[in-house]
Amino acid sequence: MEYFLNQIINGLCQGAIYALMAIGYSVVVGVVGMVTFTHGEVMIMGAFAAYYVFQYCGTNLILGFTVAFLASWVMGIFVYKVCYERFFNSPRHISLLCTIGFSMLVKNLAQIFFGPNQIPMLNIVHIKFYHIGAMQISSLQIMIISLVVCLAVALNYIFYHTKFGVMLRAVSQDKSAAYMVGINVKRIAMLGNCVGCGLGGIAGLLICIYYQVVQATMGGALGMKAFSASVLGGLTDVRFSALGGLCIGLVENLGITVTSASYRDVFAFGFLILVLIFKPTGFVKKRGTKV
Amino acid sequence: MSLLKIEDLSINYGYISALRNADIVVNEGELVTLIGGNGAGKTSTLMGISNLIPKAGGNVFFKGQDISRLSPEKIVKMGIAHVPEGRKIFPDMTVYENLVSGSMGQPKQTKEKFQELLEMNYLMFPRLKERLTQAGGSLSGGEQQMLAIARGLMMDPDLIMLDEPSLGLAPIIVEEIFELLVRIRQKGKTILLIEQNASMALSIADRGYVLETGTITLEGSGEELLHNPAIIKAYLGG
Amino acid sequence: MNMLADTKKRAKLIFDKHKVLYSLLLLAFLFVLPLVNNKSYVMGVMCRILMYATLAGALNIINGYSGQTCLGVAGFFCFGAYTEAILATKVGLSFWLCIPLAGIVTAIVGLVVAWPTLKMSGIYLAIVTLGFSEIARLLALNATPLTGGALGIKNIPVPELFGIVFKNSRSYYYLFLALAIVFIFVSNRVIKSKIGRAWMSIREDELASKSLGVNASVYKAFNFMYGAFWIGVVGCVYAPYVRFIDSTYFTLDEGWNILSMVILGGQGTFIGPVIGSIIVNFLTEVLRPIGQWRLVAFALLIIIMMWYRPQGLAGATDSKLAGNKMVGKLQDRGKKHA
Amino acid sequence: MLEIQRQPVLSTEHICMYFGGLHAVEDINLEIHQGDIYGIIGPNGAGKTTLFNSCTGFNLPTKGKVFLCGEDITNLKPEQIAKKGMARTFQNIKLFKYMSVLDNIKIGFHLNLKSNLIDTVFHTKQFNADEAYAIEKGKEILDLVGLSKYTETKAGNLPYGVQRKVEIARALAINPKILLLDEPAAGMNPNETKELSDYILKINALGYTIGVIEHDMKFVMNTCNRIIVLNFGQQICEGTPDVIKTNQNVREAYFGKGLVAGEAINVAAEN
Amino acid sequence: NGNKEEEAAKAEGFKGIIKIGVLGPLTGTNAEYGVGFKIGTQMAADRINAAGGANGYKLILVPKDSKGDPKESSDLTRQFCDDSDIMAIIGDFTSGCSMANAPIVDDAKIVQLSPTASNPKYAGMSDYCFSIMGRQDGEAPFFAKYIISKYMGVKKIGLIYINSDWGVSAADNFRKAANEAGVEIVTEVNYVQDEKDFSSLITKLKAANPEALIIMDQGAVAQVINQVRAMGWDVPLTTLGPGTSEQLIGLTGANSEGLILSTPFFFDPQVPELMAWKTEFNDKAKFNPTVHPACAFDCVNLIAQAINSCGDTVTRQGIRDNLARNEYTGITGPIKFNKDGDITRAYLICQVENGQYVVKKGFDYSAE
Ligand SMILES: Nc1ncnc2c1ncn2[C@@H]1O[C@H](COP(=O)(O)OP(=O)(O)OP(=O)(O)O)[C@@H](O)[C@H]1O
Ligand SMILES: Nc1ncnc2c1ncn2[C@@H]1O[C@H](COP(=O)(O)OP(=O)(O)OP(=O)(O)O)[C@@H](O)[C@H]1O
Ligand SMILES: CC(C)C[C@H](N)C(=O)O
Ligand SMILES: [Mg+2]
Ligand SMILES: [Mg+2]
Repeated sequence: MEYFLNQIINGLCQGAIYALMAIGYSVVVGVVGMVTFTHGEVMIMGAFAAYYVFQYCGTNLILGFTVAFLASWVMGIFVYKVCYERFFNSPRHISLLCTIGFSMLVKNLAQIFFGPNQIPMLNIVHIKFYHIGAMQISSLQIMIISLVVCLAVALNYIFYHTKFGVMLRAVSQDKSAAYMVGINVKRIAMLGNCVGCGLGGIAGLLICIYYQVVQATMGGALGMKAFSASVLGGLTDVRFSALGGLCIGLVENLGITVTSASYRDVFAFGFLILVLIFKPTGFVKKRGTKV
Repeated sequence: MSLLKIEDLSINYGYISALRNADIVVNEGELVTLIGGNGAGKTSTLMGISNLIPKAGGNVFFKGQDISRLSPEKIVKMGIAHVPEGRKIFPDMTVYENLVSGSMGQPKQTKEKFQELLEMNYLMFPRLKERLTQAGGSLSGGEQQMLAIARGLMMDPDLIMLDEPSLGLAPIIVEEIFELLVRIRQKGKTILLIEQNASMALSIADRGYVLETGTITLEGSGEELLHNPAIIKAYLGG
Repeated sequence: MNMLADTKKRAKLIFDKHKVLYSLLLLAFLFVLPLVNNKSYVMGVMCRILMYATLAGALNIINGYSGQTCLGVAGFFCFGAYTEAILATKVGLSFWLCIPLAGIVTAIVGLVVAWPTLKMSGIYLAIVTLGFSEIARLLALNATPLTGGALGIKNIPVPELFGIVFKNSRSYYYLFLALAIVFIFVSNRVIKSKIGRAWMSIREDELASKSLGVNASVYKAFNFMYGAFWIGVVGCVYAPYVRFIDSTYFTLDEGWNILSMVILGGQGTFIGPVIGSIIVNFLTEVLRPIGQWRLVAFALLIIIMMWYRPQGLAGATDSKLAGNKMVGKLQDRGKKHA
Repeated sequence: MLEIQRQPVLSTEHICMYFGGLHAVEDINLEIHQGDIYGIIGPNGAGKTTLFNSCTGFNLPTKGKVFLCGEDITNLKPEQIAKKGMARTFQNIKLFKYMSVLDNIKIGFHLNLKSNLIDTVFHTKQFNADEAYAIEKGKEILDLVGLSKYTETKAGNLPYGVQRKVEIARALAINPKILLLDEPAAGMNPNETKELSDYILKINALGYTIGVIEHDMKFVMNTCNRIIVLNFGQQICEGTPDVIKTNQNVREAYFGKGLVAGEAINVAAEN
Repeated sequence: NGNKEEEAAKAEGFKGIIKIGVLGPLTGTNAEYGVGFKIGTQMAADRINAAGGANGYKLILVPKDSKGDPKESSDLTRQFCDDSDIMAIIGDFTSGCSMANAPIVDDAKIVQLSPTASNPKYAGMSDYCFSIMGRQDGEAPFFAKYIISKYMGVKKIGLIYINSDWGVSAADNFRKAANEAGVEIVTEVNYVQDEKDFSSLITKLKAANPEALIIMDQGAVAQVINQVRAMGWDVPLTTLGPGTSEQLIGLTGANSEGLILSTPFFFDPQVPELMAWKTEFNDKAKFNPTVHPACAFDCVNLIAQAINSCGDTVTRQGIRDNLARNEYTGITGPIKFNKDGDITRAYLICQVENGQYVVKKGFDYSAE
């Protein structure tokens, strides 16, 4: 019993990490209106930046997070310029492939400059353990989960309850119409993309701290999970994306406890596919489609 | 004085020339209409004015200032509302949010002003008021058209450009819209109107321009054009 | 612009006039190539080119002609290859029997993937196929009794035909060549038929084609099956070619690789994927000396392509996928009364 | 013979379409008979398009039944209904913009072509027959409706008015028992509308039954021989143009002062 | 340019040149080992050439990057086979790649001598495939019998291994040996390449509370160790796979204190020439060598010896036959191929003590 509780906690923490990534991801999609395959790389770049800061300026968490955020923000600018800006009114798959190309680019450059090996990220935070009965949970895990909750709530408020939010969503839905109501599409899209990437950077750093390594090739797998999670959440809805992340995390870990970790992604994707079969656009239902 | 001034504007798509050396003037407080067959270049003209497509040549002046190279949203902020062909409402946003988005053009707009405009629109299109929380995309064709117009009015612009506003609307609504246009004009706003229903348009217009395959062939007061045999034959289905 | 179009037309005319002749010449050349140069390395590269040309072509049937986004090509490939490997090693079935079987098995898998996903579209379909690809790989990795699990399947017997043993890459060259020819011949006919038209109509506007009585679901599913079938067949030839397969052959990167060929070459034409395959494999070889930078260069190439020629080198310009300027406006005109 | 005459081509029984609380279509019974040009008018959001969609299977009616020549087609899918012989056009043009006009028509023939995979791969007689049929018949239709000069042009590059016609021609290709048009004249100037009207009469003369939604009164009054008026999803009036014109409710709900519909209704009212 | 090199070599007084292909993952996850190959082999070649070459011929190495990808590896192998100057191939690093190449080298009748492929099935695949890593079914029994039951004296252990060709066969062989040695595997879990989160696996292992934990992998050992400790579980750890990798200690810091592992060979501080070798390697590579580059180093010497015993006509076949026949003692110990083409090694027990690997001399069971 307690064993299962522990496993559920593991699931939640893993899920929280996916959620963290998914939030950044769906901010990007929710504003730019195009999906991306670079998110994983962007996150890792943030982590690397922070790593070097820790190397030379000592391990100061606040500093680390700001740097990660900024670094990924800058990455965001590049992504935006290369993959989005000029593809606003051309078919989606084009910018999609552009992001695939870009992620290849970043990943390999990273391998060249940071080397292919794992780089230790030891004792950035000294982890405390809290015991609730038989279950144990670490300070870091609590930190991640709470961050997820805060972000989800805050962002959701911005998106759905402020004028600014209307602006953001307008851009993602119809760019030329957005122009016609006087929205500076390019700037908003860029802004949204960069914020999303920035959040990604923070996620990346947290993840690397959590796993205690950073590696150039880490991004791909993580990005894929972020993608799946936010697809579960209907791509543009922050809350549901976070939820999606949690679900995937839970399902994976529970699946693993009954079988073996080799099946991890089978559970993740299997769950995703199942959900999509019954709700073809994820947890949220698409409105406004009519013959 | 002339509020909007277009000097030999030309627009090409690839090697299709949609508009050639058009000169159009719209004076303060006027209601000017562009008429012409399908593919004459009307929509392209409006797109050119709000700089949503590149110009092959020519300049556009608004309030005496050259806006030819200004980015679209700046143009809107200067006070030009564009109610586009094909509605272009935001399908996944509720009717209300669509209306809110209309006021993006006027960041400085006060709450009161906003409310006032809302009321004005509700009065004009009670149907929208019933549908406030429905997704724009699920509205009926006509309702969408109403929403598009309402959105354009939300920023109460100095110049409003409408591209076939009566499209797909019931006669009764069309009437109301034309009445609305007259009222708006009386409030001292300026209007640039594209209509397929040329007789209606010309009957309320101060002046009109006739476009044929990308060139302006005729220009005159609404009255003149309305009684110009050529026009009657070509556009009024006489 | 205008002139370019004209010259293109003229070239096409000239080609069409002597289509058969040129095709025959090309075939003849391909046929004698090994006699001229039979270094097993060169032959190896040629095999890869032909093989990927077919794979990309099959993927293009799905992505390019019916406009569904399938990122799961590696998964189908995996099924095809393993089917052959298992039948040949465990059942001792003859390679030549395996070909149709592998194709059919993969086609069925294609159906299984396609059926539930019919309701989905665009990016949702994409992620599902992508997920499928990973699942396929992991099943291969974990279904140890059948697939040998992580140890893979070794010493896959090589096919024989009238005493000729397909051992070295040179003999496989002919096998892959034949496969590619058959594929292009058949698919070309299918595309130029009722079926092909139905696929393309779905690509251009699904609702409209439904209103005309095209049973979109069935045709989409069939499209998946058809593409999957050929991918499976290629896999079936691939297995004995490498003699040893395990799950690491069918990663997502493999999928990206094939996809990038389709994209670079161009969707919605037959020549496109072939060109794509040639370019990618050729670059893979010539850029080898620069090591890691090769992938960088490759990534850059993809981006540049998307920037300046989104429909690929030889892609169909007359399609929704081709993202040329005309699209924007003309869609507006459609939406006009939306 | 008489029997056939009496049986309507398309008929609905108490059909309802609700979206959540909203009653888009409420208990409509319409009967479209062989040879009719049947007009459906009504204020915006009255439920006209929704009615069409429920008849053609694009959304399932909440209540009620739809019959095509006496056959119940209520819960069939669009493609199945098309197969039964009901064709439609859309409120927004849905042409295959990048295909030539002829190819558009060819797809219209989809249902009439019988060749299967084997045939296509081995180019059997069946296949050749089909292809020949498609091209020949397609050309024929284009001649019939006078679009032959556009045979090879890409549909998307055609003038708007012509695109409408092509869409209708394509619908004819499935050789329907009835043809439903949703606002075909929208965005056309009076002349083009006139042409369209003639065009539709011409098609009707060929023996096609037609149902049409339109807001252009002149068009409706001159083209249709029966008209139904919807408002808030309900039928408020049904009958010949003259009946409609003189109906008070309709005037209030729809024509308004008659500035727009203007001469259409008055002119007719006189004679 | 082959001729130019030939001329140059002749000018230096060699009979001619002999080229040897070197395959290794110079990039990718195993790059550390691949680079090690490149440097280790070059060191050997330099020494041999300095000493007048192999059988009077100058050895020229042609290193290529296989990325640890079987397809890539096969292409490069084909390239080598076509090049008539190449007389033998050293590589590839992983069993996976080496096995993928087996049919090709078998077809071209050229030696593929892998320094590290330890999969028991590998060498048997062809007469031309050799390996000097020692087979897992050699190391695993040692591990079970001596390290687990004798040295650590535990009976209940948990096993966590990577689900790769190497990991699986390692685990299989370990299981066999384990129940011979009467060691009980209370739970075993596995995971696939690129796994990052081991928490639920560790929870699983912990639930069965074993007396010791065995980790079988190269890449992820460090992460497993870290996460085990991060969950506040201080179980004795042992690992099979990474060898005495300095990187491991770097990645785990204090967490790996007390980690026990077996290695066929150890850079013994007491042996000066080994230390010299180590420092030379470090100068070139900027990181400390594991056993693997040392094996690569020996491979070159093995080939050279085979060339020597070829007499005046050096052929691929000749090299193969002599290689199979000869005996040799390299820095990693004595090497004599069995008929499959691989060797049985003697192993040492190492333990991490305050950030250093130390051999547990007293427990040198390998002597037995
Ligand atoms: N994106 C485009 N690509 C190519 N040609 C275009 C494009 N947009 C418009 N055209 C052409 O430019 C000409 C003018 O188009 P425009 O839409 O301005 O005409 P219009 O007067 O608005 O017609 P309508 O009454 O249908 O709105 C037409 O011939 C049209 O075919
Ligand atoms: N998918 C939907 N979800 C919610 N409401 C809908 C949906 N589709 C239509 N409606 C509502 O049903 C009513 C009828 O819509 P419909 O499109 O049939 O009107 P219409 O008669 O075609 O009007 P128009 O002449 O403007 O096209 C409208 O008020 C519309 O808002
Ligand atoms: C552990 C590494 C040296 C490689 C391993 N021996 C293998 O055969 O794959
Ligand atoms: Mg227009
Ligand atoms: Mg409608």
